[in-house]
Amino acid sequence: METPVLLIENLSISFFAGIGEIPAVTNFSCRIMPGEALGLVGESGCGKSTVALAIMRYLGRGGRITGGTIRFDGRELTTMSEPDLRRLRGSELAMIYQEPMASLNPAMTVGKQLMEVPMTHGGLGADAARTRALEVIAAVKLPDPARVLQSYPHQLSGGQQQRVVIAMALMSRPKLLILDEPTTALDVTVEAGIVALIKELRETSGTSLLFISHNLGLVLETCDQVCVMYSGEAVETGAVATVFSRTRHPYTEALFRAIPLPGADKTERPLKAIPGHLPLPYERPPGCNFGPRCGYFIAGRCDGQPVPMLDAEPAHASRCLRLGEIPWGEEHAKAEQREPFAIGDPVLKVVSLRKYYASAANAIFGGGETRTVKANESLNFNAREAEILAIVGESGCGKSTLAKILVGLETASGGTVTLGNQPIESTLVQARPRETVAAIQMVFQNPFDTLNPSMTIGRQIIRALEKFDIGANDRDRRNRMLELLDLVRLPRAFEKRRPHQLSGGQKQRIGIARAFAGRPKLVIADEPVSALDVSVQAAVTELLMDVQREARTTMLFISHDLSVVRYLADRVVVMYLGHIVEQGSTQDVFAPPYHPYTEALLSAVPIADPKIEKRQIVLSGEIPSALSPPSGCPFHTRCRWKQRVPDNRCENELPAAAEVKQGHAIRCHLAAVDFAEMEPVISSGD
Amino acid sequence: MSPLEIVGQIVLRFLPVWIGLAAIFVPSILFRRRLGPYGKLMENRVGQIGLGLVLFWVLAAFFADLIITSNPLDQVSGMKNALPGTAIPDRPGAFYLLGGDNLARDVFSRMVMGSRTVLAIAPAATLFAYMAGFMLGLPAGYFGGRFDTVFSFAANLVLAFPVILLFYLLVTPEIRASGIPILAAAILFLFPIAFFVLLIGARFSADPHKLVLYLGITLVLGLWVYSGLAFNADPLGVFAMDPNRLNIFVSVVFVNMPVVFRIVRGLAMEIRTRDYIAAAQTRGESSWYIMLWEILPNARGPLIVDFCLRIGYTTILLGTLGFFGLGVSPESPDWGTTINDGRKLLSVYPHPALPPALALMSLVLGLNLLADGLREQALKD
Amino acid sequence: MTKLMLTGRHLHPMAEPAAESFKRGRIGRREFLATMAALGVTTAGALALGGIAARPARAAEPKKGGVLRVAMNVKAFRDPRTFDGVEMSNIARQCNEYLVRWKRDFSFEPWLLEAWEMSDDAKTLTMHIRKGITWSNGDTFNAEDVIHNLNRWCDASVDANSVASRMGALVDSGTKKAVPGAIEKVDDFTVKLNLPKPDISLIPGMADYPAVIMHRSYDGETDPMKAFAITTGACELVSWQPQVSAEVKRKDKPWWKGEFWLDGVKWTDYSADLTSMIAAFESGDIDTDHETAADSLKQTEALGLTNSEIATGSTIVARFNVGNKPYDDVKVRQAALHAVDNKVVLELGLNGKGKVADNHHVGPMHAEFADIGPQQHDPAKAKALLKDAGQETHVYELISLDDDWQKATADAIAGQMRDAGLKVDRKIIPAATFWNDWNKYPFSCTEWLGRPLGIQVVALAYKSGASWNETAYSDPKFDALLDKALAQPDPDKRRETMKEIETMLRESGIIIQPYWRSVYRTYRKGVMGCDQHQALEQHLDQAWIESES
Amino acid sequence: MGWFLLKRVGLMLLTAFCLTFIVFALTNLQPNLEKMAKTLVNTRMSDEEVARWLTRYGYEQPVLVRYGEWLGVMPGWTGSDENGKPIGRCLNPDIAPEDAPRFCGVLQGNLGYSTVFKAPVKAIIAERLALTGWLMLWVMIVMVPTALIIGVLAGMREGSRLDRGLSIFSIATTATPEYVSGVVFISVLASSAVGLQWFKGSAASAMEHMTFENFTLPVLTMALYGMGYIARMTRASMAEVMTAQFIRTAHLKGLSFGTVVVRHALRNALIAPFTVIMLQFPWLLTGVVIVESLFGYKGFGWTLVRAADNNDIELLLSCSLVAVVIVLLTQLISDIGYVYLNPRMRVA
Repeated sequence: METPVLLIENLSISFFAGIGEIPAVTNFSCRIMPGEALGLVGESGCGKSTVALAIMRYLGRGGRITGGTIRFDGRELTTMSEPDLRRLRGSELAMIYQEPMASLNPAMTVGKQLMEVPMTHGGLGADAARTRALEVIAAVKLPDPARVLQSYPHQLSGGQQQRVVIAMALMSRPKLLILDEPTTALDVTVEAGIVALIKELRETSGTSLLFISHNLGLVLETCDQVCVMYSGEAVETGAVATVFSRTRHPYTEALFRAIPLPGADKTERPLKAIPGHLPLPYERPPGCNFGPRCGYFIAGRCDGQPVPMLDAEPAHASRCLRLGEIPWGEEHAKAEQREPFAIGDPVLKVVSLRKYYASAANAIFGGGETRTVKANESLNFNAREAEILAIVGESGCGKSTLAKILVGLETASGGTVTLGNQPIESTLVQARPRETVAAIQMVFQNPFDTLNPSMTIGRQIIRALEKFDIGANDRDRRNRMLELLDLVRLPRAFEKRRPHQLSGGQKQRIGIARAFAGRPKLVIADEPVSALDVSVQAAVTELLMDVQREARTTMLFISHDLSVVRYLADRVVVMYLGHIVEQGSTQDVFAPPYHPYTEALLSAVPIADPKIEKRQIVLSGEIPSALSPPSGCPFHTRCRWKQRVPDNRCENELPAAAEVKQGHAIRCHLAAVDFAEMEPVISSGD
Repeated sequence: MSPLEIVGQIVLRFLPVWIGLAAIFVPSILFRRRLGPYGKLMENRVGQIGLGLVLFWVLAAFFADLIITSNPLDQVSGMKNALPGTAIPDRPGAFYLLGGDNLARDVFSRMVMGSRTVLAIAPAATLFAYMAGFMLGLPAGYFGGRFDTVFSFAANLVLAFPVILLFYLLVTPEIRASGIPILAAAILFLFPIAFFVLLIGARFSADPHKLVLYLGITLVLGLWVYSGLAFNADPLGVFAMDPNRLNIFVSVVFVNMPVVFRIVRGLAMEIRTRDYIAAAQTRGESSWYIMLWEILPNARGPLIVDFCLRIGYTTILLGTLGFFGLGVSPESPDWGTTINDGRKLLSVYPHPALPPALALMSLVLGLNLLADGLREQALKD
Repeated sequence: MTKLMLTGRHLHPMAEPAAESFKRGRIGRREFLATMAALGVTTAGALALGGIAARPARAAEPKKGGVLRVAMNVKAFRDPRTFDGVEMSNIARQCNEYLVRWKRDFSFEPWLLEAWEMSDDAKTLTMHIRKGITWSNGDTFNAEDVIHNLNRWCDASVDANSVASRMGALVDSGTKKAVPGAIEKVDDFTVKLNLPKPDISLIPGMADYPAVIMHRSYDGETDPMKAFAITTGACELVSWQPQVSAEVKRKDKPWWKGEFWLDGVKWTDYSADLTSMIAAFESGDIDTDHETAADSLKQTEALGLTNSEIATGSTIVARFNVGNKPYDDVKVRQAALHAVDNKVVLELGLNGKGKVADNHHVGPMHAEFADIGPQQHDPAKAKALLKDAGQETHVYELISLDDDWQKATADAIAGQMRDAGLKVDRKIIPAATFWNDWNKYPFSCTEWLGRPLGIQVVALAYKSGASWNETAYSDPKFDALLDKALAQPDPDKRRETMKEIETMLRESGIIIQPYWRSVYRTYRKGVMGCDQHQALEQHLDQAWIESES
Repeated sequence: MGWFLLKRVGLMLLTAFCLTFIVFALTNLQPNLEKMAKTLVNTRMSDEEVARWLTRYGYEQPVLVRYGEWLGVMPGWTGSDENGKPIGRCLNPDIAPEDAPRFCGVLQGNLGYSTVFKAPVKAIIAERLALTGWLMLWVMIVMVPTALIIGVLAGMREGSRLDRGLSIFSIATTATPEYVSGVVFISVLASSAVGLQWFKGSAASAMEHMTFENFTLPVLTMALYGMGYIARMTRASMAEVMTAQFIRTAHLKGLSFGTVVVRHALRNALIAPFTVIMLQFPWLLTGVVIVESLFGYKGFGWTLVRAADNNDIELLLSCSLVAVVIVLLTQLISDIGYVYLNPRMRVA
């Protein structure tokens, strides 16, 4: 039998700090065979990265391996000497992490950083190292390798940087490549490109992978084996297809219920959040760690003794005592269905909205010249009462600018925005009447930033009530505040807490409570769940929807995550470089005909369902800078359909938004025949 | 007296300080888990030592009357440059623990009393500089634009001045005669009042009853103190400022102001990009509310650290003034002046100069360590 | 036989009574010598008359060579008649000279003058100019030069001409120039001064530091290199950089007076900072200094340096300006006088380096000094006086310079007053600013240099309306007494008047004058002949370097 | 770049203009003029004499006119002295009054005449600045490398015993002002009281020839006070860089600790201290005043004190000009240097 590239057995890792020992990982085992890719999945704080760093033997101060073995290619790593380790690191064992920018030395050219690897390990001379670097750069599909070598990291885009990091890891043809959330910081379309690259490299080089991610869909796309971690333990391992289709651990199952798979529907099959939260390392419950959050928990049994890994079937193990008793895969969410919901008249009308910024060309050596950033260009759309309108697009598409204009943090350069009957496009929030201010509120993206860290929760909500003129006196307002806490399902005791005592999801709930405090007509939710863990995402998404329904509030849901959008939105607006390229009802937008950009976006979204089949469309090139947008159709630089349009019209002429169907408009030069040829990106395998 | 006896006596004289330190530290350490950021400081050795040193001098200043053995201005014939531990003639059992200075005054008592002067001026001047820094730096950072350009230019202008020249120009009796310090004081001392008025105004704008009540209290108290400090015209005579001290005070505030301005401005620029500021804006909060209630409390970490450092810096600065003979007042026991007086005879009589020098060093060191501890704690969060 | 008079005339009639007073101990040695000089008696004659043994000759044989490095404030050069510090003169005097030198033993030595004589009525002063002195440009030094200088000195219209006040009777108060006909050229080497009224202070005045004799072509040039292009002295000026340093070197040509031992002198400015001067001594950067503060003596001794001491008539007064309330009330002033124990002020303020004084600005070094006993130290009375005046809550604000010993003295006075239960605040004004209002402060300390005659200072400082009267004290009776005293050349007779003057002055309570200072100069071993002078003059023609440091 | 420099130079001129005007206004306050007259002529001058003197020497003109004269945009005053000789701002004994220029201010390259030093300001500034330049040079030579080494060693392993020790040392040096450390150094290392006469307590002789003996203490005093700050900045920067991900990358490339520190951490860690070091120059100016006064070294700082003490107007103006130029120039160098050190700031 082949030697596994990596064999971890009963690994335990603890951190030692002022408070004492904190066990981060307990009894973790896994195995990677040559050429195999293992996905390590779990929510933040479950110990995935700790495992990765333990393999590299780079746990930092205070971190220590307290038990178990790590065998790399037959060699024991836990006891290996520092010089031996150094010889291993970077040559046979390489690692890539989340933020490419931070992983590269900002003060060194890419070339030098790459060349360092073979020069340290292979004993190569500078010239040979450079040649090798050029090879690898070409292998990771970076254009103009010579120029890349001379660049500093900041001169490359995020996607290019990550390719450089991958190249650096591949310089010495490692046996095992550890990827720690390599695409989290990237846009979806860029992520798709990297994922494709990883797959390809795996095939060509035969390197084994340890792929760490919280995204089940990504793991499905890239790995053969998967290991689900929960609270420092592996809870379910097996081949990806097996684990994903025949889930045998309540936690894994709960995870799948919490993510909006194509089959989910907000009325009929709402998402189901996992109750409770991840226990802190030193507060783990006895017995099964997942016990307190598990629907199948039986007191006295599940919390009786430590749970071992049990085989569910060959090569598929699960850490669940009731493995054989649970009716796996059964639908049991019927009771929680929501009533279908009527949508009212338009509340918000946006007509030809434009926003230009003047921007200095260069902060330090910049001359007097300024350039214009066209953040929004002739936006037209309506939003109706009680409707959820999703605005979709990648970074730099102008969705945040739009939000700022709506809430009055910016004024429009042209066009009109009408709320009810009131034009609001040129009134800053300070100048708006209180009712208008209360009528348009916002839920922010970053839960850690949305609350004032030095004010109590209660005070912050009361302040909003004060500003919205709600409640006659302090007592009234306090009562209303407590009601709002009830509304967002937080205990009333949170009134006295400060933000740092709350988890991300809880903070986001407060943000929702605050936004809805003044009974707004329109709430803008700017990626409200993208920074949250999967299980929390579901809870917050559901909460947001409930609150919105109850108040019949119109919601603009800004997101780049199409799965959430498909699940949540009634209608979708797709933006690219300041333009609306497509809008229509959710069904219409998610089905052909697509705008070519929408098509690519849909394809880029990883879906954690082995039954779904997806056409792979990888966009070439980078998102152009808003400072120098392309002429003509903004998408033409990356469009795969471009050659179908004659006369270089795409390059020269901005297409008009044309209705392909009642309420479904696409801004594209493609002819109706071309549209008709388009096939669905996602199709169910059955 | 033998050296040991002297040390013993001194330790004994500081008894109120020891009791005070114990009263503060023991509960602080016992209940540190419940005391929030302050409690966390107690887990940091450096911060603890720093706080201890600072508190030592704060308590020494507070209990100075109990600690001193002689009046710091009393000159006793025969005690000129007396060595440490010399008995006072005609006062059996009384000693100059650290000897006498060039004017036969008790070095020990002067050092202890000096802590009062230092701790009265340095923190207060720093505080005033902060008030002014807030009032100018917050809008400059928050709004940016022309306001920022003008004030940043002014701040850089003051910073481009060599500090010593500035003091030579500001602390001379000629300037005092010209009335410029009074005018400057009149403007500078308005900042705290404006600060509190805006603070309260922004907070209670929705509640007229409270607004009027709190504003009224602030204005009455503020203007009362103001009349005393800036114009020496307190009708009740509680607050008064010697013109020389006022002059130095104003100058020290003036020198510190632009630095604080820049720090506050930088922090405001950073914090204004936070979502909670945007949230406040979308609530329609007034700019001053956002600056004073949303930005300022969240800038407090670096500001407190800088505040500690700045007190130390101001203490050194006051000493520098003493060094150039521009000091507080001639007989004042403040450390800068005593060091400067004592250094002239240093090579034969080190005892008058060294205690205040060590005192100054230890206080500044304490403030620096405290700041360091605070910074480390802030980084850990 | 000893030649008694400088000129050929017979002994001045006032000389013998003065000698008698001296022998009876009624006047001190130096006062006696000053009086004798004023009358034109030779030093030898004065010694003989007073029955004083002449000083033994130098013990060691001087050595030639070496540059003497002196620590001294180097002030900017200006027209010598406007000098306001002896430091300037100490550079100038190595190049140009004086008509008369006031020696360290308080006697007056004819210098550029060969002799002078005072008429019996003290109204005519005949000056005989030394022959055989040539200016460095070849001109002969003669009456023309002396008259040129006398006229310049007497020009009171020039701002800050401080010699004018020393020329007393020679100056016409109307025209502010010399009295017409007063300066009479008898021949090329004789000048006669015809005074409208008797004045016995002219010769001491001509020995004073601003009275440097400049060439007849000198016209107020302020560039020192140009001003000292033509000189009579032993040295020529090499450089004079204010605040930094100054340097002279011995001329190649022989000096009329004989030997000048040093190759040159270099003065370096160490500002007023005592520490840097001590450090300079320690570093071996300097050989001697201008003046050593009493407080530093111990340090210099610790360094193994030698200190030369001389008692002087220099003093400090804490004076009230009666134009300011409540100091118009004599009780308030007297309260302060009674509160202060001058002995303690001397101890704390000057490290005991001086003599206790009695609050009337005339001392035992003055010929006409009348001992009226010490100031009564009575804190209880001080308090009572203040209560009487209804000023119990009054806070005295005592102003002083930031100069070390002056500040310490003021602090000591304040301390004494506080001990007596009076309330005192101290205020310090930097030297540069102090003089802006020096004669207007309500209560402040002022330094007064010693003058040979007691009446000189009193008349200068306390006469109604006198420009240096900083007390604003004005009493016709006191003025009358002053006039009376000024017209009495005989110190014995003057003493009676002085007794009244002193008593009145003290009772008026306008000054606390705690002590008479002794002044010190420090020099390293191996440097000879740079003893301190009572007026801080540097007579470096007597100095030589025995061994290099 | 050109535009940027132009803007900065413009800003410098504007700052210098405002600053000198403030200095001018303050030094020309009536009591200051009176003080100056008394130091120049005679301390016990009467008020009338002072007034007469001020009028004669052109000090009684409106401040704006006189500032204009100094700038060189107003014709210099003329008058006659007590002897009737023509005198004036632009007159010079070497040139006949008729031939003298009408304007003689900064714009004409004339910085004026120092009343204290009795010499042209330009010459004084040049001489004294050169002396201070030497002092600063040596301070920098001693201070910067020491501080950087301390900072790097401390920040390399944050929280280690070495770090603690060095940090406390740096804090202690910043907490000891120059007038304390200088005094202690003199008494311990230079005075006969302690006996260790290793160095000289006076740097006056260093003006002519610098030696190890006479220059060590002033340099040490200044360097020590400034060192702590730079060391702490370097430490913070180093510690921050050491936690950066790219350091982890470098480690995991298999590089040794030393290589990681030298090749990857150091350059990034030194970017921030560079700014600090440049901004130390203006600070040195203040330190220089204390140290020069303390050690009797007659450089720029000492000149400044002399000038301020005596209200030497034109010298003070030039001193502040020098200060402005130094401050803004170091800021400029710091900005430009930052960009060159930090590739991230460079234009792609």
